[in-house]
Amino acid sequence: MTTLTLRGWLLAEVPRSKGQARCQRVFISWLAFKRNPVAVIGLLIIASLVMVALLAPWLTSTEALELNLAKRLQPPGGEHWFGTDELGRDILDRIIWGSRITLYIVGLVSIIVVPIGLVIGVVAGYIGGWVDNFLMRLTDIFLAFPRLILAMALVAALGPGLENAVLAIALTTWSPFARIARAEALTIRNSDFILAARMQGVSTAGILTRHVAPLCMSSVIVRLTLDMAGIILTAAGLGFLGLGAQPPTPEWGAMISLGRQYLIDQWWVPTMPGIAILVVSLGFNLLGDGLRDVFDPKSGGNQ
Amino acid sequence: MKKIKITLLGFAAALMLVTGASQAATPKNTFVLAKDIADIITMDPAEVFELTTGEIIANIYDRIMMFEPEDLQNLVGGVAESWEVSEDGKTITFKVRSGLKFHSGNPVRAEDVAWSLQRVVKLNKTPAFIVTQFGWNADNVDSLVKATDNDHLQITITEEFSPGLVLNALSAGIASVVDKKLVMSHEKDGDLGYDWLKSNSAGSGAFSLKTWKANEIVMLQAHKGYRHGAPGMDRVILQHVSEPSSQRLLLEKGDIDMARNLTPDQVKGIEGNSDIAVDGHPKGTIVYMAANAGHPILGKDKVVQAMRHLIDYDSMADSFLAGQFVVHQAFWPAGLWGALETTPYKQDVVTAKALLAEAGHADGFELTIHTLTNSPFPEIAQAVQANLAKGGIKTNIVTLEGKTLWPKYRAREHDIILAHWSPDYVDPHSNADAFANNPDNRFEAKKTGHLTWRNAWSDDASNSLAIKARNELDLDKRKQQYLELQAMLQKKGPFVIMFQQNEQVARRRNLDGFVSGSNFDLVFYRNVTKR
Amino acid sequence: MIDIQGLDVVFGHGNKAFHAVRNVSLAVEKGQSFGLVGESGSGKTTVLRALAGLLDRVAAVSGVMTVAGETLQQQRSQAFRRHVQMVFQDPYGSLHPRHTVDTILSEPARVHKLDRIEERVVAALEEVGLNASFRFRYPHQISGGQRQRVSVARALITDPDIVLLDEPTSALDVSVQAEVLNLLMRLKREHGLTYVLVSHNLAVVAHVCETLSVMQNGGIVETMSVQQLREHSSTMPYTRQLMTASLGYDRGAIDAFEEFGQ
Amino acid sequence: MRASSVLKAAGPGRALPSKLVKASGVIVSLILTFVGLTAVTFTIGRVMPADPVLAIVGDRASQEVYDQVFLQLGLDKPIYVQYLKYLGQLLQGDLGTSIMTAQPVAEDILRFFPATMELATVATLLGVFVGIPMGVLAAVKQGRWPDHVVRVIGLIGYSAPIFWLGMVALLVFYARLDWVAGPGRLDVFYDGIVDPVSGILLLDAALAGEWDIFDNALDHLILPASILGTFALAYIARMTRSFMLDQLGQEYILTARVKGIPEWQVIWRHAFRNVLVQLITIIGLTYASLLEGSVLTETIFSWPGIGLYITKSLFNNDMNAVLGGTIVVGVCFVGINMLSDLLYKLVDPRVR
Amino acid sequence: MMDAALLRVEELHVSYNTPTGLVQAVKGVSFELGREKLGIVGESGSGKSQTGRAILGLTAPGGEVRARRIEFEGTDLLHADRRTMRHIRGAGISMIMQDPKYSLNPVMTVGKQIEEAFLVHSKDSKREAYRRTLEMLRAVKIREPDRVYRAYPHEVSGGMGQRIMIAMMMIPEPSIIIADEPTSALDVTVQLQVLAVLDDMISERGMGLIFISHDLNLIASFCDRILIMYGGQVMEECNAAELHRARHPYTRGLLDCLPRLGGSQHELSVLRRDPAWLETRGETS
Repeated sequence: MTTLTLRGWLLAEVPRSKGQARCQRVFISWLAFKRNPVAVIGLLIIASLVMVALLAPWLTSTEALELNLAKRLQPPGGEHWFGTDELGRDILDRIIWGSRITLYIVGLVSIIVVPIGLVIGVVAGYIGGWVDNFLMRLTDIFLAFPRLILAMALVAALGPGLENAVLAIALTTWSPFARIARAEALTIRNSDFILAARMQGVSTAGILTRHVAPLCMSSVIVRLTLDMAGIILTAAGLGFLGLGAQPPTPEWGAMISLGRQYLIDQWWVPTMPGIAILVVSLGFNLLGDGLRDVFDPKSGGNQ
Repeated sequence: MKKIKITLLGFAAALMLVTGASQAATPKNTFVLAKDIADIITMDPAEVFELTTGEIIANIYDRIMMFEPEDLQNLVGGVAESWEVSEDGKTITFKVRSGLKFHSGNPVRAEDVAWSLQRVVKLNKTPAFIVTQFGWNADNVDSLVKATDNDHLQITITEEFSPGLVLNALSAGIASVVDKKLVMSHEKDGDLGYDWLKSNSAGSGAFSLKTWKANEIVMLQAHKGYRHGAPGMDRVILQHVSEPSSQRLLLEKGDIDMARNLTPDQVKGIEGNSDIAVDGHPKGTIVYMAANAGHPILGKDKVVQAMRHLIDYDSMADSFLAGQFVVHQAFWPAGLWGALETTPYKQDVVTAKALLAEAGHADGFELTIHTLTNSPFPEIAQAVQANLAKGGIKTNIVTLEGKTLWPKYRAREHDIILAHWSPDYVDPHSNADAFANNPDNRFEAKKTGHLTWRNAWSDDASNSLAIKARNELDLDKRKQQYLELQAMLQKKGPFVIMFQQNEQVARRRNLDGFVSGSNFDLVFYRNVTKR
Repeated sequence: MIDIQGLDVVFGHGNKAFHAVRNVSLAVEKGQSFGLVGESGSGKTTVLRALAGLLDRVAAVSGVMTVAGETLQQQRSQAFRRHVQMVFQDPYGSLHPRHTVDTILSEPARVHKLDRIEERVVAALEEVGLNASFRFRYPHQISGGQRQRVSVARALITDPDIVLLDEPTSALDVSVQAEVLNLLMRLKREHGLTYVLVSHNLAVVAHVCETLSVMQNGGIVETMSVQQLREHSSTMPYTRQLMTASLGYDRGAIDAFEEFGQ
Repeated sequence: MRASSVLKAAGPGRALPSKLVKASGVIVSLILTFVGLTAVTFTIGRVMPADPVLAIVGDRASQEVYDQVFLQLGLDKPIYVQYLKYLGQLLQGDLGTSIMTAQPVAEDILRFFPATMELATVATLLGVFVGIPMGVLAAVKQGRWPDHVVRVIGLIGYSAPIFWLGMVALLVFYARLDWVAGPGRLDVFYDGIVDPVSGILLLDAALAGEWDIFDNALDHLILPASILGTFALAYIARMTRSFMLDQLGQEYILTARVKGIPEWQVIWRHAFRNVLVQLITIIGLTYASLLEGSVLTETIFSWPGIGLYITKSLFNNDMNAVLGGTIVVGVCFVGINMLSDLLYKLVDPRVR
Repeated sequence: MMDAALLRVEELHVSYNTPTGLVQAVKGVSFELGREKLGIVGESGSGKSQTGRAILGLTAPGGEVRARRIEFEGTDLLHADRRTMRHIRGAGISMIMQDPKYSLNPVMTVGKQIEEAFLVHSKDSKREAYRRTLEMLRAVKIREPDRVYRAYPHEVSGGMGQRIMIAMMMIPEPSIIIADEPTSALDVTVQLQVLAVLDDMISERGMGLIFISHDLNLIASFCDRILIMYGGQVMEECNAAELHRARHPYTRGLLDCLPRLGGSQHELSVLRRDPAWLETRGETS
């Protein structure tokens, strides 16, 4: 009954309040999203990542993260589903705890990158002229920079560690977002509703924040989701080069890095975290593909 | 011989054309060894101070004094046929062997030998301290080191030093004899050929340098006219392979003859392979932990002592270090003259806790451990972290590349450093000077060559004993003094010495005669042969 | 009410410069409706946008424009923004796709710091014949005609004196066009609005306006009253041809068409 | 696309001949990018905790030796003086000497860059020749199984950590199956036989007629290029699919079908020609990003490329090398972008 | 006038499966076409364009076409295989779309696109194709056919683009042309000139034309016969000349709500839609 009325409320022809209208919009997008099996799989993966991260203390035993040199390098089996690592720790447990770090990276990068990219892109695209020129030159410089190398340089300068790695990644990732936001802003700025807003005397700041930016958001979010995999991989790459999370933090890239010498005889040590990274980036990619189909029906999906 | 077989290879579902791999075996006359050679920055013996180049120049240059691969225990003359020590022990006269030839064909003269040492002092690169400590400097070296005639070299020291120590020091890389004529023909702006010699060789050793491509390859060519006869191999190639796993694969496939950087677990992995043999070579490298005495808590002797009791040396040495590191708890490596081989410490949490309580830190405290990024340091650091936690000492690990770690260390910016050390030359003084002697503990003194200074630790008893042993003429007494000094440092001071390296070298079974001695520069290729 | 003297608009620069409007002058009385007719590219919309002050970043505008006695500066005043409003051609493009009707309508009121915003929104919706049930819908949830009504309502929120109409019905079906035209006529009567209407459709202009100018290649060809237009008393061949063409397909007449090329 | 091209025409500006403005704009932006690039790198070099002096003199050097080198390097001068001095040398074509290799940086780059170029080129070619057909196929069969297969492959290629993939591939295809050669560019005993004319081994070997070496070099190249290629392939296939879907929904495709043109011609002659226009930029970007040198792939495969060179230099605070490498990579990036813009203009009649 | 029907459509239905459910775009449309100009008029969403596309079998993916019969010159189009269909497209039935800006391939020259349409249905040489193309360009009254042949679509004006479309669709000499709002993107005078070209060619060659438009006025003056569509159904069918006598309230409503040049500024009459119009003719097949 309640679900029926909730659904009814969500699909009501005539929304009665701002809140209902907003919920409806989200719900209808969700309906469209739901029809895309690929995206749903992606969402499921990400959702389970979040769940695993939240439930980590209950999913793992407390002593699992401690060294147990007597039980090192045990193959996957009943006691240790993913085997144990070079210091005798349960790999599954470490992967579970590592999911928190992955989410932390993803979250932190997003909240740094999106605002920077959005502000620079929207301002450049909408204002145009020399402001655009200047901002885009700046963006170009960061684009032209070898990305991993810039990140490494930044980490090296800031000192290794997860926070610094994330910061470095963020500082090297914002440029494409600025470009996307700018491209969107360029098409938006000449649309009639922007002219209408100017006609009504809305200030430039108001147009940027209330009219242009929200419309750039969806492509930025899609791109962000698609880039997430890249971000995770870059973080893992930095971890691989010893510049990311510090031991014994169970960051997946660092786990591969330290475990790589065991690939030949104890394949599970680097392989399990490798698969974890693969699955999660796959999840983000699937989700991003799906979101793009929902937000931008012209590519993919039926027309 | 190589038919191109076209194989359809489905990798990641991408189809690509692949040419069949050659069934690899290295050529009969070539010795290929894989090693991480990224540390090479110069080939000039006056400047060489890195592990890889230490080994390479040992094969290119003959030194004044040498250990020969045939007998690694006893110091013998290199280019020096014989020597005489003056009464006061301050002047040594060497007779240079006759008939020696440089790779260039130039004869080896006493003048070359003298000039080589003068050059070291005048260029004053990092390793120069090994000889400048004898009182030589750019102004006086021409008179203190000189060729008295065509085959006699006379050196005089102005500081108090045991002549045994001086002879030992003259077996270091800086005592390599350089072809003066050849080098001076490449001199630019009075640089004594420094620029040229960085990437070229001018020696009289078993091999000459053919190519050095940084991060790629070093190729040596046999010196057929070597005084011990032509080396077994025409060419020696050091291939840069930084990944131990790659080294292992290459070795198993026969693409290389020897892998130098395998990890203990990889060595275990290839045990069953009948084509491969693994030899252990005890090395002078020790792994130690140092606590900054300038730190309010770490400055307390009891805290460091507690740490010595907290660490579980054996379980590390039995697991991830197995075969490549053994427990060793004194600053001079076991197996060398004057080494203290006792290992008094085992994990003993109760004692440790008591000591910490006495020091007023029963509730524990928090520290940062700085260490290197390459294996096994992150693993040791994590084990140490777990060990120290038992005493309530919480630690964070920061791993850094050496180039980033050393500036921190030299600026005394660390809490605890986990690192390694190998002697500069085979004399206990080399390590005693670093671990026990601190001539001036003031920060401005910048005695960065001394680990004691880096850890802001100075102790009069230790300082004076180190100097006394250095100057002692009597060998037995000298040995006793070093043993005493090591025992002293086991109980106090900022160092927790943990392990000594045992280099495991994996080679194809058809290869023999590779010699690796206790010090990093005691590696010889000339006896290598292949079946 | 509106007086434009010697308006010139140039887009771009250098050899890519495009002179979109040349020396256009026109005047509109208060309460009048003025039509601008012409084919695409004739500059009619540009004149409207220049008047609205929407070209400041994209084109060089010169000439003197006076509205209600106030000579316009490049940066339009807030008072101007309040008293001059505009309705755009494309009902799909002129409403922000992520804003509800309520947001769209209340924004101008908020910008001009008007009171009783909610009341105004409801009243404006009623005024254009939409009931309160439309208030929280998104543009994509309502039909083209309804959207155009929302556009009109938005223009009315600030109680303007002048409304600029840029092809307000050309994207609509004829039946909807009739409704919107009726709405515009009623609003004009009730509020005493002044209209400037741009359209390519002579019949629509004739229906709404009293006076019109025919534009071609950026200039005004002819200005006349609608009465004159109906009586076919135009002397300009271009206007006459437009008239003929708007009457429908007549094979015979087409061969007589002249090229009024650039 | 359409909207933005309309916008470009309507940009504001002053009365200068537009060609001149354009050309000078390109040059100014190049110079700015270049100065920005070097300035950022230089600054990073200065704030790095690694010590370039120690990189030269080693950990155990005495303070005296240290100070001597410190002065030699000019590190006592203010940073802007050092930077200007560097720029001055740069303008004379002098990139300085690398600490790490004891060679002029320019010579190092001539050695390392071709290695990366060889790798990146083959990888990109693989991505283009496999990825494009895959993408087209997926778009044409949208929603059916070929589409799903291509998408999954693309996504996996895009999601897998490249260093991990590399290690596994090395283990499987080199160690176990023995299909390809191992790490490195060449079996070491072949080293130095062929004179480095272009630095690209395949080319040099072919020029010298040393087919054994050619074969060996190819053997070594195939695996790392495939690994990098997987990434390029995934990206290109994915973009091709998306562009293709876009084009297939356009009206001119309907026109072509109305004409009665066979479907394969509709796809390749009509839709794909338009996709190609967009793909040029994508391929250019992919190539440029691979040219940056995949540090990770180069590490795994002991490939002496520019990425590894810059990385190693960075860790050693060998700033001349880092700057030199970054400049070359940056210039390549900008160059390739300009080239793809140019190609774009050649292929797309609308922007000519 | 309707001596031999070229095309017979009986009970055509087109439906789409959308997220919100099944949408019936066309519901039971039947008509015949001879060598005449048939106009289909209706407002947006009336199903007029869908009808045109369904005949060519070019309904967008996701759409389903059902009919009792679609027959072109004796061929059953409903069950024709792909090859037959391909042959009929272009050579039998052709279509002109609304906006040449989008319906011409932007990266191919105009000449190549016209030639292609010819060559795909002919075994003639390229040379012949070139000759025919130029001839065709002249036939649609393009003044400099050589220059236009080498031009790209973005280099020609809208009116010229639509003439090119006509040339391209006429060159394989089809029997039927479907023109879907062919002139609504053009200015009035240009629109009429283009229609004149189309008109002349149709009558010269004795072809059938289905002219789809929302412009009642235009259709009435241009076509011979008119179908008035609403909600996917045919409301009324009449001769163009007799449109003013149309009886259906929908047709009447459409006629009345147009502002007239000669009229005054009175209130326009507004169309009142009656749901009963759609109920009377449910789906019967």
